[in-house]
Amino acid sequence: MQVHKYDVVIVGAGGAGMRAAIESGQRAHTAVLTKLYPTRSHTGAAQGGMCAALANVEEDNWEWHTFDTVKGGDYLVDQDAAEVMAKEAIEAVLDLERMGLPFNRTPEGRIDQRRFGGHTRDHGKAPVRRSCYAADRTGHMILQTLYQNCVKHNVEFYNEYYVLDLLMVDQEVTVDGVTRIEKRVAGVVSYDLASGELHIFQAKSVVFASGGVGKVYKTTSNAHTLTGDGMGIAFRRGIPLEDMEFFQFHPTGLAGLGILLSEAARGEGAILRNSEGERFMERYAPTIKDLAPRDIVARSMANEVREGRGAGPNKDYVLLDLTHLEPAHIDAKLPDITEFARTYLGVEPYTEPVPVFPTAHYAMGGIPTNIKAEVLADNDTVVPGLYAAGEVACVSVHGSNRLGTNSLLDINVFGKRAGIAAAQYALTADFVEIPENPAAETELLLNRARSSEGGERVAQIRKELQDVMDANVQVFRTEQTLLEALRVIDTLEERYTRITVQDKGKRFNLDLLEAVELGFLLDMAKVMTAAALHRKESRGGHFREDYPERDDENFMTHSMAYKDPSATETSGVRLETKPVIFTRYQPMERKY
Amino acid sequence: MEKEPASKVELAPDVAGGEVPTFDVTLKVRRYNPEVSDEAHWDEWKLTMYGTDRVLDALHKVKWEHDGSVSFRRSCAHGVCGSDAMRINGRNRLACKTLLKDLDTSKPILVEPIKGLPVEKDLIVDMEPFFQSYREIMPFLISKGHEPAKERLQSSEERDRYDDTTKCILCAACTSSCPVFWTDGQYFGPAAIVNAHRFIFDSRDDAGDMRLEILNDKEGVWRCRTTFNCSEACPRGIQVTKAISEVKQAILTRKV
Amino acid sequence: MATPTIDSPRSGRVTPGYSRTPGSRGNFEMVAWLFMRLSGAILLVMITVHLYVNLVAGDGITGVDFGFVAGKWANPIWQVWDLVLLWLSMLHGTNGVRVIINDYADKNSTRMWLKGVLYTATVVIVVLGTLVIFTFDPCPVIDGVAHVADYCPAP
Amino acid sequence: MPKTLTPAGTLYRGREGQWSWVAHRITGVVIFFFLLVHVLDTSLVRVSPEAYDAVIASYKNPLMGLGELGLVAAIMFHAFNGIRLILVDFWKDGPKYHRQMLWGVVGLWAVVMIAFSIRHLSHVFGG
Repeated sequence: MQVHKYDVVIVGAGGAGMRAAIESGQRAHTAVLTKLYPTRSHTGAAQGGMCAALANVEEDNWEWHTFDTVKGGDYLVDQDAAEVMAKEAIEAVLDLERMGLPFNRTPEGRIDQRRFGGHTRDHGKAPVRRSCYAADRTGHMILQTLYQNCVKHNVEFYNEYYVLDLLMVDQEVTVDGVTRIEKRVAGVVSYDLASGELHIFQAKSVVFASGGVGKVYKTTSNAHTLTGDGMGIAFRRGIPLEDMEFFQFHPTGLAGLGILLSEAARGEGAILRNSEGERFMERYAPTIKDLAPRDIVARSMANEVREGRGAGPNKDYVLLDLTHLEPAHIDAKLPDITEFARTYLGVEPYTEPVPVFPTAHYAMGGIPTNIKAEVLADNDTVVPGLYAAGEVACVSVHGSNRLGTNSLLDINVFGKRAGIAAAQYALTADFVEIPENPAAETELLLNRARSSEGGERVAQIRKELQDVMDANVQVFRTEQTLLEALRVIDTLEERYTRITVQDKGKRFNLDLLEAVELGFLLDMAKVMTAAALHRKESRGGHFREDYPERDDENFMTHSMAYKDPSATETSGVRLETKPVIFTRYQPMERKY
Repeated sequence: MEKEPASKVELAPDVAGGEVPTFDVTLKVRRYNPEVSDEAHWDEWKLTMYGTDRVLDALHKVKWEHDGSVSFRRSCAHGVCGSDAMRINGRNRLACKTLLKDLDTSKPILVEPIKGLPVEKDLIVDMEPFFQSYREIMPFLISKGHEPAKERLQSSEERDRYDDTTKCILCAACTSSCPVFWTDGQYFGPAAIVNAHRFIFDSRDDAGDMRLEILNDKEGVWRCRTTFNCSEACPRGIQVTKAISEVKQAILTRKV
Repeated sequence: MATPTIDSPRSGRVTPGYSRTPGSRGNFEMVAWLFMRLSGAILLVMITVHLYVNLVAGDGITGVDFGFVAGKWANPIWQVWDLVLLWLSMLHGTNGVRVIINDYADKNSTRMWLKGVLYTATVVIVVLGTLVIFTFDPCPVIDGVAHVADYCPAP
Repeated sequence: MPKTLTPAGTLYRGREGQWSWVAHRITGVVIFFFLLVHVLDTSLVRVSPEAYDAVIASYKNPLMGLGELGLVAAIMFHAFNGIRLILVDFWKDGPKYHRQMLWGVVGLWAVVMIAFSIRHLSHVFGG
């Protein structure tokens, strides 16, 4: 087993990880560990754009952006974080432009901007052009540009190194004569997929930027590799997970497949219709109609289908209509997504509406951090040297519902912050001694998976998990469906102990990898369901049919899910709360 | 351009598709695992697949229901991450963008690793040489002078000049379709040239000359024999051969 | 700790067969590439004429003999024509084969060998051909017997 | 050090571009080797008219006649396809129309070869 020593280790090489690496790599000895090649990360699938109040095409300012973010998140947003993000958005976009990102341009040669769901001028008066974009491949361009700059700065990548454990030790710290136990980061344990060997990375700072957990659902826009590994590792190591009940369903996934059609389509003028040809969003959000935030649109679509106005042979989807747009305009602004419709459904978007249905898209929750991207071990204790950014983290800029484009913004703003903070910390701190037998638990985990001969198939358990999550923890939830989901997850977890991994080799054992990933998926499904059960109200992406109203009195708080085997009623997940940070906006009714 | 669409329209009765049929296919996969044997061999499965299924779905079906040791890379599954370039019926494709119904399902579907890179296991090849070439052409914006306080200006026409080559997802389908690369791994290959093109023709970049110098190497653009395999293999529809031609012209006009 | 049984395929190193041998030879490849296109275009015209005169016009292939060749080379224009044709086609062909060797010969030593043979052959053929064209006597006197033809001066 | 560890598998199924390149390469090599021989036999004019005539006479049989036909076919394909390659490299729309140009090359080649065959074979077989 090899031991590597770095000042900073970054786990994950998507947008947040590479943005952090660019900063950290220039300041400290940095390694980036990724279970894929960096350019395979799912940031590359993001389409629509990245909002910043550049005011290049019309009047705008970051304060309005903050308001939209807070309101979009149904007031569960930590407003200090939202202010940071909206303010630093401008510099983040300019940073990317300077790094070479090929944004679309205005006639004057400035960065062009377009409309996006939930982004408005002057506190909700009308849609505003705020999203900076590069056709409908903004995420692709961001990922490529960040990778290019990592190459420029000679960032050290360990490609296809799957991080399986976080090494933490308890240390006694004495501050002002008071001695207390503090969790400290020592490094990570990773598994080299190519050789099947374990590698220990000792590091002063560790940045988690490992992305989301969309694969708990069947219909999802997420990559096969988004299995909540980072969240799972932190959770197993006693770090709480914040706001995991809030999962975003993107309104326009290709029906049946979940492949994303960007909100930019609606930003450019596409509209949703039901089987009767009706533009139904006029009923649900009279002011901004199809450009309402995602939770509202997704719920409206699901409602149309529930009430029998779905299209298609099984009446199980609605239609995204672009036929009134000029084909040349579509080609210029939305080339990729129209190709998806053609390739995968054989539908010609110039002349036919495209079948769409909400698809699991984004985890608003994750590892709790403060605005410095420092990970919190509880409501306010920082874990020195541990950072998180991107979808894996929850600074809470998204609250209960993320606005479109704010994720690309999140990774850039907080990725940068995490990279700088991690490097600065590493420059002043000492290495923490690696515990004895650092890989013992990981070896146990792998050996158990490899040697178990119970005959259960990983793929079968995963499929059943995804089915139960789609059926019970989707757009609409009730206590009954959530309890049912927990019950099924418990049985799946029991079956998971009896899996058989067919591939017994060391080299590129992706069969084993999928088994390990399933373990994280099961954990995360449990946390998401338990947190949803705990929140007896409807807010943002979380809609409880048995509690359809927002309940600020009891639930204007973040949820914090801890691993606790004694909490048997909720499958070993204990739920606590954390106050929301308010600065300038008081909760109001959320209407569009 | 911005006309308000109608609140209600008449939809054609057959709008947006009908039932999707299922069908049977035979999938033959080129297997190789140096832990087991130095010899490669073919494995074959008969599968019942759904109308919208892609080759990747067939591979998953094999891995998840028949033989878990079948190894291949994949991630996004809709053609934007570039993980699953492989040779399907003799041509480089992305498994996630190749619909089974578009192939001849009366014959077995052959799936092999891409050519010219060392095979590690089954469909997984060593991508390091590929990324090495990419890194060598300095794939990043180099701009002399002061960083501007705001964005650099660039007209839409200037941006269009290199738009095509910004689409590259580094899947290696082009490079590993090139007959020159198969026999001479030192050739920079189409993907590296495409990414150089992306910067050479970016009006904001000042290091075009350096990149042209790199590609003027004996393993550079002059090895291109315009077989168009790369253009046909590109899952993003990049006109690769055209891009390489433009780089050749740029080197020529600068030197001659 | 377990010792690795198989070399780690990716330890940041690139399989040696792929690492580029340094040392670019200036613009040589570019000039060679340009030459192929220029000479190719010229050769197209020259060879077509060559083939037409030798194989199509007059009696075609049946008409070719010593007299035919000598008759052509009695004219300095044809001498120069064939000389240029010889040089261009040999260089065009040699460069083509050089490229093919570069493409297919894996080992450096094989490459060197093949190219050595190629270049030797080229030099020999070009020198030989050039000498023949310039020292050619259309009316040779061999062993005291003069060759007689209508293009020869009366003995 | 071998570059690939495994056998190459099936042949790559390229399209017109790949196969025209293969043909271009093969015809090029064939022409080059003929050229070497051609210079050598022509050099015999320097030895003696009889030597040259003897060798040339040995070429004048139907088999060699067909060989000459093949040679001309190779030369004409290589030449026309070469023009196509030049256009691909130097004409802005060359890469776009490379396939159409290949059909043009094949068509032109066929016309020339038919005309030449009639003439040449009548020489070879007509005596």
